[in-house]
Amino acid sequence: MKIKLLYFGRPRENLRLSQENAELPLNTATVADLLGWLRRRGPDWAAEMTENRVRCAINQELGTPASPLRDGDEVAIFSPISGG
Amino acid sequence: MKIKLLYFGRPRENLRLSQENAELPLNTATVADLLGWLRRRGPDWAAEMTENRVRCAINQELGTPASPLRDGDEVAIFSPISGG
Amino acid sequence: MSASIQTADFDLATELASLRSGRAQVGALVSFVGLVRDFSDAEKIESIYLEHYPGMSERALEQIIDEASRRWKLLGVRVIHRVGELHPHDQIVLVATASSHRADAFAACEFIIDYLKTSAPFWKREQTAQGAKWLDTKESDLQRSARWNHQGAKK
Amino acid sequence: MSASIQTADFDLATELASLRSGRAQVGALVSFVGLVRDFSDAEKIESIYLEHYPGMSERALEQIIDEASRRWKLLGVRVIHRVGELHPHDQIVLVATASSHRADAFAACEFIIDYLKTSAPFWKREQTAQGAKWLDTKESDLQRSARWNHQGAKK
Repeated sequence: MKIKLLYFGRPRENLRLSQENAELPLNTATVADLLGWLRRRGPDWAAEMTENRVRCAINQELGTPASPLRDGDEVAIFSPISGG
Repeated sequence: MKIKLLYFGRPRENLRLSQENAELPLNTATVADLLGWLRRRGPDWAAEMTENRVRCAINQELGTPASPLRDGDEVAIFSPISGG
Repeated sequence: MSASIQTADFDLATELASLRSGRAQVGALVSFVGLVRDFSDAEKIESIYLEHYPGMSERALEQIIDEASRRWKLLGVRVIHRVGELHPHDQIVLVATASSHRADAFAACEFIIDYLKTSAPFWKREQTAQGAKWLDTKESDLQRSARWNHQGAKK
Repeated sequence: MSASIQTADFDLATELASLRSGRAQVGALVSFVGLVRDFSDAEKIESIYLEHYPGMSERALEQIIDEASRRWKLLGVRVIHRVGELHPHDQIVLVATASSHRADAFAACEFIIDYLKTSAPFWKREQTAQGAKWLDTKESDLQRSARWNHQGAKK
């Protein structure tokens, strides 16, 4: 399954990455699974990609860790919203 | 008892009177008594000076028909407030 | 914290600029502007005439601002009420509040206009093709004003 | 009904004039302006940096405006959110609502800014002498936003 990943706010800055195209393993069914997969990239990723620290949007709609993922999705991972 | 009487809004216009100094009879203890006394001035006054149609202020604070009157008071009689 | 009663129009941008001026703790500015509408109960409004009780009207606005300042944390308040003859589209009234946080600025702004409508001595006479009439206090304004009797203790 | 995301500053008077323009039924204009404060948690703010999610941020603002228009009777809405580097005293965000009656204008303005704070994808990084930090959603903003879940059905 291929998705487009976008990063904003704290994770974008700390991981020095704004976007990437990712090929996910077959068992990555939800945003929680995606975060688990990202945490295995190393200590920086393990520190950032916890369900406490990040929020997400799937195809430009706010999601939760339980949100399902589908091939072709645009998934954004970001620190809690703080505009206005 | 002498008071200063002011009129605003509908009664000012309908009675063609903005202010007057009035000498009230001894038994005029409240705003309700004052309105009763004013109604005896004639049909125009009887029509305007009903507790339904007018509101009042005593010394520039909103009052009610039950508000007591004292010598030297500034009493304003007006249609319901409608600013803003 | 200041109130003005005037026949002249006002400029919202100027008023808000002076409300913020020199107060870098201001994080929220809320303003309400009331305008003369063109229709009232299906009758086309030609003009309105606004009358006030000189002396009491200034005092009533100051009392309302003082009460708002006791209930909420405000850094500035500006109230302007116009009097005299006005026409559709004209500005009638401005209430602007400045605070560190928007909860205080919103609540105080709404409180001030709600109380102004029911307790400050201003009167409106509407002129339509059918003639002139003095408006009554709106029932909805009495209800909105009453909401605040048990609300908004100072945080 | 329109939303803009821009680095440029905005002029409230111009925005409100265009919101009223040609709409003589407008009786109430309510506006909220959010400003950069000089202090945050006792630390002096040097600047803030505002980031957004292009595409989603425009869409989120439009969805919030649509929802407000379903809940209240509105004649116009204008939302502007600035992005990029800003400094104390700078304007960050404008929410302005126009309606025949002030109850609708006030409720919609407050609803829009409350929802914007918790559901529109904008992020603030604060720069102080102690360094930079990304702000979290405020607990008070989450609570204010949640208040609207069962409020404000269309009248």
